[in-house]
Amino acid sequence: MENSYLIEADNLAYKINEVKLFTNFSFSLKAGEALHIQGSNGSGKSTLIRILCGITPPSKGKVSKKNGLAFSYLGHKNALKTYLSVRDNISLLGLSQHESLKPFLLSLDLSEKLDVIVANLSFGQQKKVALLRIFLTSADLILLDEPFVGLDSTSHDLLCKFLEKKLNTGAGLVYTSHIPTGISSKNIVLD
Amino acid sequence: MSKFAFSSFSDAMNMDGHGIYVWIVFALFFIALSTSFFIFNLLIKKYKKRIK
Amino acid sequence: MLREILIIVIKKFIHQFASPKTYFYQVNRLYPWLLYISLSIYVFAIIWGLFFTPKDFVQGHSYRIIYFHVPASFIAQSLYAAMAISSAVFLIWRVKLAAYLARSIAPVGAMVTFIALASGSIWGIPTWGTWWEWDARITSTLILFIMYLGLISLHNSFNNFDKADKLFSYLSIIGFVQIPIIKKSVDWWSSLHQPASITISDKPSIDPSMLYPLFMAMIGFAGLVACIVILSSKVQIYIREKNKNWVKDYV
Amino acid sequence: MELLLILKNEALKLVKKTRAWLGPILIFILIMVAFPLTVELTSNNLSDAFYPVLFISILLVMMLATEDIFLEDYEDGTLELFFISEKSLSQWVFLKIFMHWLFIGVPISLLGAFFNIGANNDLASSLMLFPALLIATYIFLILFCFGNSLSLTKGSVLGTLITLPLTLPILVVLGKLNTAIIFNISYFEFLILLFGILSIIIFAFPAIISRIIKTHLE
Repeated sequence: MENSYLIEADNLAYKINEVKLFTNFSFSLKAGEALHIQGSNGSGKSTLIRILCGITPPSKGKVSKKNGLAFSYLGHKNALKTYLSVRDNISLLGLSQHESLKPFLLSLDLSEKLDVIVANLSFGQQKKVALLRIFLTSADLILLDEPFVGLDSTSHDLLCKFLEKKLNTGAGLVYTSHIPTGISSKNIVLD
Repeated sequence: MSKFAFSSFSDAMNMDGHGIYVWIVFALFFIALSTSFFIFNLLIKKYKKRIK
Repeated sequence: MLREILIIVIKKFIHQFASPKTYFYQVNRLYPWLLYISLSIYVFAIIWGLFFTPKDFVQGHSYRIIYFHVPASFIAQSLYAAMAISSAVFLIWRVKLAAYLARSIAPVGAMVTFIALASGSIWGIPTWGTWWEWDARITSTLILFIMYLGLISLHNSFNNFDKADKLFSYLSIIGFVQIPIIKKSVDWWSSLHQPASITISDKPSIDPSMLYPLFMAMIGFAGLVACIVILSSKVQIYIREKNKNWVKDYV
Repeated sequence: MELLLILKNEALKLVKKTRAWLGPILIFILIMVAFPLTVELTSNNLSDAFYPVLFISILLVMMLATEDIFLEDYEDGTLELFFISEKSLSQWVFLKIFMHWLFIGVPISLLGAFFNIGANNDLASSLMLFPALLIATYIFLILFCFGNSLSLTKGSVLGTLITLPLTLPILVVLGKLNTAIIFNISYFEFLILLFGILSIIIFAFPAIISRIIKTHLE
């Protein structure tokens, strides 16, 4: 069971209006491995992650996941309700009873901002609230699209440490990022 | 076919009063069909040139 | 298991047969014939209808507009049906050509509906005395025109063609389901609303000597509109398949 | 249970976002109050002009109510999250429309019946009108949701242009209902007809809308 792949893609291709974004893109990710997708803006990094999540069907090729694989995804959009307070957003995401909610709130210094409306938070703070969902996830595959953008150095290190810990416990990680991260991972460049 | 329905050519034009409507509709259809053909042929030329 | 095999076979057959390339070449060969034959039929029918049929007892000569209005409104509705069918084919079997056809029928359908609407209201002047009369058939033609406009503007507002095609197909199928409902409700509404005046029913109960030119006009007009649709589909193919090499070496 | 959780979340969102449901209701009240003022106070023609204005304003208010019903979730990413969690999208659409109906449709039907008493001051016709309004508001809400989901990010003008042809048969039925209520003949058949229409589209349209939203997500 250990060596089986978490997620595998064979010759994926995607084109919009007959313009090819990328072609025959294949990889397979085992437990405890990380994949760092690099590429210039508009090279289809986000689309690739959305294809891996199953949101966007690829034009060619297919994505196969281990059956029963629970995965969590964080895209460019924070999936937060900006007109609601942080507390409401947490309860909307169903995380309010999560036992390790308190420690992460403290380490991300959000604990006294629970009643602030999300719209009034800075971009970085909103990103941290969005990342709460990743910190508290029990999923064994995490897909992140530009997770480090807008994070200050402490949260950056916190996220890296967290992801490293997750990888050691046998989770998989696929992420895109311009900023170099400390996470040791296979690199794939989308030109 | 039955016989020619009008006594003279001029009678055929005004069809005792109703001719005006019939010929307006005739003109409408003629213009609509010919412009459609013209527009689509124009578009075909345009996109053909763009491919060249 | 058999069902999957069947679907795969049908899909392969459809993809092979209905690829834009084969369609394009077939249509190019067929187009001149269709154009000249239907043009001659239509012109012949109009001349026959306008000059060689007896005067109508009730409406006098203004009934001759029937040779324009009835084919137009009939073709307008059948174009919508054709569009809905090709949209369904696109949604079920993912045949790109069906989406091109559906998209190319929309503007032609709007044009045909518009001239049906105009000829219907012009015909209203001598028969009812007003150019716009809430007769059931005129109102449902107007609604059909609005639906065509809705479809075209929906498709134009998305630059990702695949998304635009899918949304276009959903709306045209829902619209198609709506047409009989709208027709019935408008008939129901207008029948009680005003005394049953001379309604231009689909199958006019007029004597056969007037019917033959009508059928010929119908066939001729259908042929002409089919030619316009072919032209419009060629435009769509040039737009959509512009970087395919078979288009390049054809041009 | 799954449904209750979604229902609770939708209710929370709606309660906190007052302009989503209070706005349409206020506009409805505005129209209903403005209507008698524009007609000089001879009460006889006030009543027979009342129903058309009532139905058109319900149409307008339902159009405004569904303006960003899906757009908000689509743009802030919650829709993607929901799509991944493999919960059935059409169930969510059904519940969302139901919540909007509770928050907007029911008060408007109440107000409509209330204003009806003001216009042609007999309680019987208002009581007859109320259930018809309940059903009509739900039908309009579903139809406009369909139109708005099609033109999700392209503004509500396109959505309205698409939905108007679909709402016309309902307006015809409501017009017939109007005469039925005034002359108190065969009112019940129209109510059943409206209910029949509702029972068909209440499940069919959410399934279609969820497929349309999937297309938008792709």
